[in-house]
Amino acid sequence: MCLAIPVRIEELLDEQSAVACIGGLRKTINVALLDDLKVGDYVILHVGFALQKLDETEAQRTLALLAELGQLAEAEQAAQGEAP
Amino acid sequence: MCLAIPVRIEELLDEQSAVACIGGLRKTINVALLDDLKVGDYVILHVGFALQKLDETEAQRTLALLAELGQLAEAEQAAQGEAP
Amino acid sequence: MSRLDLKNGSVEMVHGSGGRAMGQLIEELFARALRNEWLDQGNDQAQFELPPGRVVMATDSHVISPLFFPGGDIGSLAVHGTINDVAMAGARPCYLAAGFILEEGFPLADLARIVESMAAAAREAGVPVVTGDTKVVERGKGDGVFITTTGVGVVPPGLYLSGDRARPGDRILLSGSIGDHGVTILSLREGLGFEADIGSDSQALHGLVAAMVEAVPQIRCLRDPTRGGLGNTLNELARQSGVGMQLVERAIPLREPVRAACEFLGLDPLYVANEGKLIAICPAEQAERLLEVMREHPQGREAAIIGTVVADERRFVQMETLFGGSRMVDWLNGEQLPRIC
Amino acid sequence: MSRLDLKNGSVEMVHGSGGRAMGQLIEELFARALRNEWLDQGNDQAQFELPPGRVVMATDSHVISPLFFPGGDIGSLAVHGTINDVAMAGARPCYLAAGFILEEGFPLADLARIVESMAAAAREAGVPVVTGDTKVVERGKGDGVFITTTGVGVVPPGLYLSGDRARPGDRILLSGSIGDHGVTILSLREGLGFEADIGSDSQALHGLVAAMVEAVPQIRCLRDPTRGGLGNTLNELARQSGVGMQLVERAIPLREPVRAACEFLGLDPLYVANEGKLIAICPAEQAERLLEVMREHPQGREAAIIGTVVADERRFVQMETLFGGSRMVDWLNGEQLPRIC
Amino acid sequence: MKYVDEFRDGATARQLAARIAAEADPARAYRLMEFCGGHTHAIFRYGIPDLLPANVRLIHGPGCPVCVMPIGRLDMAIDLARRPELILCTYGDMLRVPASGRISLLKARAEGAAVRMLYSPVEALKLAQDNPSKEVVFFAIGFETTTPPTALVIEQAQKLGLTNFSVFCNHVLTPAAMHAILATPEARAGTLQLDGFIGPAHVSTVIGSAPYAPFPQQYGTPLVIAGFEPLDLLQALLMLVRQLNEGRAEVENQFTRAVTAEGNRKAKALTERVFEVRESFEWRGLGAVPHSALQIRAEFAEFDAERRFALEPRTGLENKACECPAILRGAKSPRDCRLFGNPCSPDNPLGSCMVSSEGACAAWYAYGRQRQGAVEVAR
Amino acid sequence: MKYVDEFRDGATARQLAARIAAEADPARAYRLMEFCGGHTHAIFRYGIPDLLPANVRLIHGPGCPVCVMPIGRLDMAIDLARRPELILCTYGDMLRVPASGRISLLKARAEGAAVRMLYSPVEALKLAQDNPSKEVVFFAIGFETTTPPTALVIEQAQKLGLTNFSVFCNHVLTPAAMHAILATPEARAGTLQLDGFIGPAHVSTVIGSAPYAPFPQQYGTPLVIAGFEPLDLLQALLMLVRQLNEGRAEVENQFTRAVTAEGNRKAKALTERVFEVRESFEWRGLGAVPHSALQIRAEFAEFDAERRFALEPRTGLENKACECPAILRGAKSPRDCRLFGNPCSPDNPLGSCMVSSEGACAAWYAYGRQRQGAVEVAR
Ligand code: SF4
Ligand code: SF4
Ligand SMILES: [Mg+2]
Ligand SMILES: [Mg+2]
Ligand SMILES: [Mg+2]
Ligand SMILES: [Mg+2]
Ligand SMILES: [Mg+2]
Ligand SMILES: [Mg+2]
Ligand SMILES: [Mg+2]
Ligand SMILES: [Mg+2]
Ligand SMILES: [Mg+2]
Ligand SMILES: [Mg+2]
Repeated sequence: MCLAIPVRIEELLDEQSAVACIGGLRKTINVALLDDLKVGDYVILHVGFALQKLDETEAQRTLALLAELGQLAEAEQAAQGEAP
Repeated sequence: MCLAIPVRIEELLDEQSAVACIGGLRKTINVALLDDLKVGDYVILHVGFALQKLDETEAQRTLALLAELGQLAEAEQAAQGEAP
Repeated sequence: MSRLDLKNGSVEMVHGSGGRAMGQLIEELFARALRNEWLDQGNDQAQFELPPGRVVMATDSHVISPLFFPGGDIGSLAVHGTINDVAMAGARPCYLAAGFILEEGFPLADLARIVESMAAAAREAGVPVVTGDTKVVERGKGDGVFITTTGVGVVPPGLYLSGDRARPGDRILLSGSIGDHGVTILSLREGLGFEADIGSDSQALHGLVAAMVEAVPQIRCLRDPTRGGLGNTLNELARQSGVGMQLVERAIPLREPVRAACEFLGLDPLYVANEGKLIAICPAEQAERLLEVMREHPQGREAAIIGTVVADERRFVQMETLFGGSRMVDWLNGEQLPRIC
Repeated sequence: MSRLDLKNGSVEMVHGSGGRAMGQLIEELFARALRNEWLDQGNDQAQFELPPGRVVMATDSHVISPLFFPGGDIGSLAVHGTINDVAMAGARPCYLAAGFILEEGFPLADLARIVESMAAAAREAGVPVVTGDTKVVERGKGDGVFITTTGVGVVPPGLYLSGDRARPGDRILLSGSIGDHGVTILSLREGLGFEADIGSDSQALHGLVAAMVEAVPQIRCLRDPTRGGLGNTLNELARQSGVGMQLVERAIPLREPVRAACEFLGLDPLYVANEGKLIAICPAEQAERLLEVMREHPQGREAAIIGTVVADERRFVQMETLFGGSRMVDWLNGEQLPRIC
Repeated sequence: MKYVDEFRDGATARQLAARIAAEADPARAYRLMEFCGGHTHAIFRYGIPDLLPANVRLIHGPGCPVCVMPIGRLDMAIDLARRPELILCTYGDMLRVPASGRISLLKARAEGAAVRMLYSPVEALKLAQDNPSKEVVFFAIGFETTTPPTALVIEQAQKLGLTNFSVFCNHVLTPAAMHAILATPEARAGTLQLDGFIGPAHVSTVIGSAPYAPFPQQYGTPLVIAGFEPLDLLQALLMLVRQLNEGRAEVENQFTRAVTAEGNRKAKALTERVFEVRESFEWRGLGAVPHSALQIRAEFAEFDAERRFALEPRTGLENKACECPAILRGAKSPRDCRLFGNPCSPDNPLGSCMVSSEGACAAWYAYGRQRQGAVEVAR
Repeated sequence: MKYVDEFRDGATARQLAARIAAEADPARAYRLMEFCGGHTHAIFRYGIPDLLPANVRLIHGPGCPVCVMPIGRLDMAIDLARRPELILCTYGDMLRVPASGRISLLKARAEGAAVRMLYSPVEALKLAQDNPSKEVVFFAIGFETTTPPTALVIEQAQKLGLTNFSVFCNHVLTPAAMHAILATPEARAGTLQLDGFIGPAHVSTVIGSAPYAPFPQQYGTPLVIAGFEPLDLLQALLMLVRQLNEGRAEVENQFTRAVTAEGNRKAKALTERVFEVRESFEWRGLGAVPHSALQIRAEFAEFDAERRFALEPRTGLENKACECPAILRGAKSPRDCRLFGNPCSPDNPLGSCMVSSEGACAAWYAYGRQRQGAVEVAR
């Protein structure tokens, strides 16, 4: 449930609103539910509202982990490939 | 002013309404403004209301007079035609 | 998916969205009624061979309220109207295209009735509807159904009819009584509501036209006096040809109930719409022959010579009235609205 | 009578009543913009000669809101849409007819802008609007303006394209990116309102088609994936031809903002409308040659081979996803509505 | 059509015309005003002027409810129509009449105002019942003929307990206008000479012939009530010529088949119950005319749109070059207007006289233009 | 698209899948429920089942607000929409859902009801301002993600002093539904075996990870909060497999880039100000679930459509053959429904699970049909 998408804050308009951008698309969104936003932040957008900031460091960490798991799997497959 | 047309009462529906006929056309009209209507009467119809009964005798008298005036004129023209 | 509910269902936005529901509407309602080899192909266009000759194309969008009326409905009207516009070039109408604009909520049963009536009219006329299109608009952005039909036909070699060919001395013929369609529609208007033994004259005239152009290929022009009626259509022809016209009111067929309705609503029958009548203009020498041919045809039984083309730089259409006077038959000005004074 | 007030005036019922005011609207607005020898004649139909070959006829009713959008308006769209349907038979579109249904109160300035845009599109395409019709409906019974266009064209001898001719092994080509038109229109919807560097792809494709059929007369079928988008149109072709299809998502051109808009609204770009793209199916041997010809043409620069026709009694359209899985590309079910979950 | 066709016979008409020509004294002029637009329409429709000798001239009067409606009243109606949640309904005749800024009810409708055309005022009641959340206002116009139906509808609305229905009353009175005609500056200065009146047909079916008695008495002007068919008109003209020849000034009734001395008592009583005479009412052309119109009685105040919506009187902006006012007073002819024909035409009416087919300008345009000066109309 | 495309890489996905296959114990079954419809949608969109070993099975949960809406509530919304002078607005998702008698909001609209689609609830405020003479009701649906925007809009309506705006509140709560799942007859009888939960992505951005703590504690069921992209899902599955292999039952968070322990405090506070927990709320499939939904607080009573229009609860008529309830409990698969595919399809949905693209039936229909039995889904 809850179709939502990460968008980048391009411009803060006022307390309530900001311009967000995704894939070359610009849209004014409601940011009343988040504090301390700044341009360049990524937020999760749902029904026109920013619900949560995206944490860049955590994202990188997840991606790194995924890559690592992937390599691990690859290595294993390679090993198996050799085995039989 | 006051586009109105003579129509024939075909059927009395109630105190207020009757079916009128003209030139093969039937229409329910309001007859609340006239008393003692009967089928076969002709009335003057304006904005859906019967405003006055037509007096057959008077109509015939007018037509007779018109015919008479016409003949008179004709006779005169004939006389003039002979004159010159 | 379940079958279209042709009894209680109604048009929904999804029927116009290009997906499966639209396909179903087209298949179970449109194609089923209009069925022919071109529609069966299921392409977005029809392909066919035409006999040799000049090609004629005409289009009309049909918007009418009410959709059903004595003498027809928007479906048959949409077929007749366009066939007639094609035929007025002296052409044989060959194929029709139809575009439907449906309003959300319109009963499918009514739509089916309209499409079947269209199919029957097309069959009777021998002019198939070979391609079409359906759109759905939100409730309140349409009026039940609008139908735009386009026809193509072919003019037999050697014929050339056009509204600019009337010449002084030519005779003006009319194929039958005027005002039937318009008065029928008015009679259904809420509040006006009268009953009369009248119906729309909606009919396809290409059979009559074929007989006419065969017998009298010298015909200058044909036109169907639809919107604007006889009066306005004659003004169009007078202007196109740069001539005047002199009509004889006595000669113009007019049914008694139509005349009565016009008296009673303050309308001039000369400007009331027709959907199955034509005006023909031909040289004086051929007029009697043409009249004879028209009267022999079921769609021209009441045909009459109603006037003469005259030289007049002002391009006035005038008429000798029943009463014996002379009046202008001007362009229709404004709308003809029922009036009280 | 005074001139039409093209600046502040609006459409009134009288403009459809068949009288002088209608004549004036046609003359000062429609005929002036669309001007050509056929319209100048002022008849209710157009007459013309067609080159030899099979005749093609297609019709589309255009209803769109908003009427003006980046990349076009209802006027240019009405020209492109029908030209494309004619062209998809491999034909050269020759003439157009146009039926207008105007809503009372519609600004004449907007109407003039639309008709001029139509004229420009027709001029650019070299396909004149030779006959037309105008109706006016009461306020609240229309939506500004609806335009139904009908086109006739001629298929060069020796060509026969139809949606039922796809055969297993054939290649499926697409002339460019998908979803631009539909997403552009959505972006203008009140409340949704996003800005993006996108516009409708509305364009006439007959030039591209001419190049294609000349180079590869073996083309089986062409179709423009309009309403219902690529996904639904391929299902139509699969059903008509009794085949399955296997697509490769990676090969389907999709602009980034269109993809983003679809993600954000929960739409599938495969079902979003296009107005200037075509699908071509041709034997595998000619696919590369056809691709080359398409890419050489300005309207086919981004053309791609997006899949293969396969034998499948179920007539499934399937797709290898970007992610590497396989998915059904079903008929469009229901309407594509923006969603939140 | 019985009682219609018999009175349209062209041959008899020509005979009657010959009679008029024979009896009219070539040495004098007969300047006869048909008060009623219905007569104006018939005069042109049947080409009556062609049939008359040059010294029998017809002057068109103000008896067209559309033509005499002052622009301010129409502006008020358009303002009403433009209120959201309000439906204004009226007869087709009023829809095309240009008000201030050339806006008509039709144009207002095109711009979004809810305006409906009625054939009969009873439709207005139904409209109110069908639209309970809207205010429905009937824009009532017309002379004594049209008034009783409006009265009946107001009474019915009260009986039905309708709470969303009212009438914007513009009903006017014939005799008051005839008095005003005879008291215009032109009439008093003698530049408008009026030798006789053709009295209204259908108005008289309701009010009877009695109310015309003052005219011959006060002004020495004979009056003949005439039906609207061409033979009725010609006979009435002959009757006027004879009165004038014989030096009589009487009320005579040619339309005896439908007009009695008393008129329709029931209709008059109904009108009396619902309406009362206004102190004064503005007429186009005639200005403020005392006791010349009706307003809704206090007992029916809730059905009076003027009170219900606290309407303020408006002074409309007339097109200065439009000669309607002088034409309605009988002081000018349409051809005296430099706008006649171009740009003012029934298609693009600049004044009310070009809108109603009873208006002198429209009648002249539709039926008289072809004669281009051959017909001597008015003055 | 940043934060999207990186998490959709097919090659990495296949590597992850291989990892899961390698680590999953062939001797045991891993029955894992994705609570959230967003996950269901992603699972089918990316063909995740194809990538998993046979003993790692996905069970679709009730986390789709459209699917769990009981027919009675939708009937109430349709009744509202049918009131004249009332405009009902809601998200596109709800429009096609069949209520009693197979009427949907779209069908009601086709029949004349005023129904508008919104993308954002702020549009509802504008609609109310633009239609002062109409009542505007926002038919609010959704889990904790969608609730704060509704709360904000209600606060704003109060600030703006709107008198024609209200909300028909159907917001529901995730943790309560998860408790209910673990307490269904099937779960208690052991016919529904549930070895782990994939926790919602976007709900958790608002409520945080803390509220899930009771599940491992009370039921011994591990839970991993996962993002909605396919790599997120696969990673979460691997994390669950590992917990189960290791005999752990914990709340873990795969979606750390957007979910914290606390969630969005501001959004939660706002929700708290405007809403309060209902005693009980009916869920499709789960029946009456205590403390599982929100209602508008008394301070905002005038904006509560249930009070404003004194709505009576309705008991909707379910299609008896539709297996949505059992599917929503995780007890059945779409293919167990004899209506699946024919006549029930996304084009002609007979149950809510076929409408929302998050519904198990729709997801299975759109993406899974081609496999015709090749994919083992659920049970
Ligand atoms: S012609 Fe037109 S402008 Fe002149 S008086 Fe008549 S209505 Fe007025
Ligand atoms: S297939 Fe349709 S009827 Fe069956 S459970 Fe799913 S939604 Fe219900
Ligand atoms: Mg036409
Ligand atoms: Mg036509
Ligand atoms: Mg025609
Ligand atoms: Mg089409
Ligand atoms: Mg088409
Ligand atoms: Mg098309
Ligand atoms: Mg097409
Ligand atoms: Mg036409
Ligand atoms: Mg209004
Ligand atoms: Mg409603």
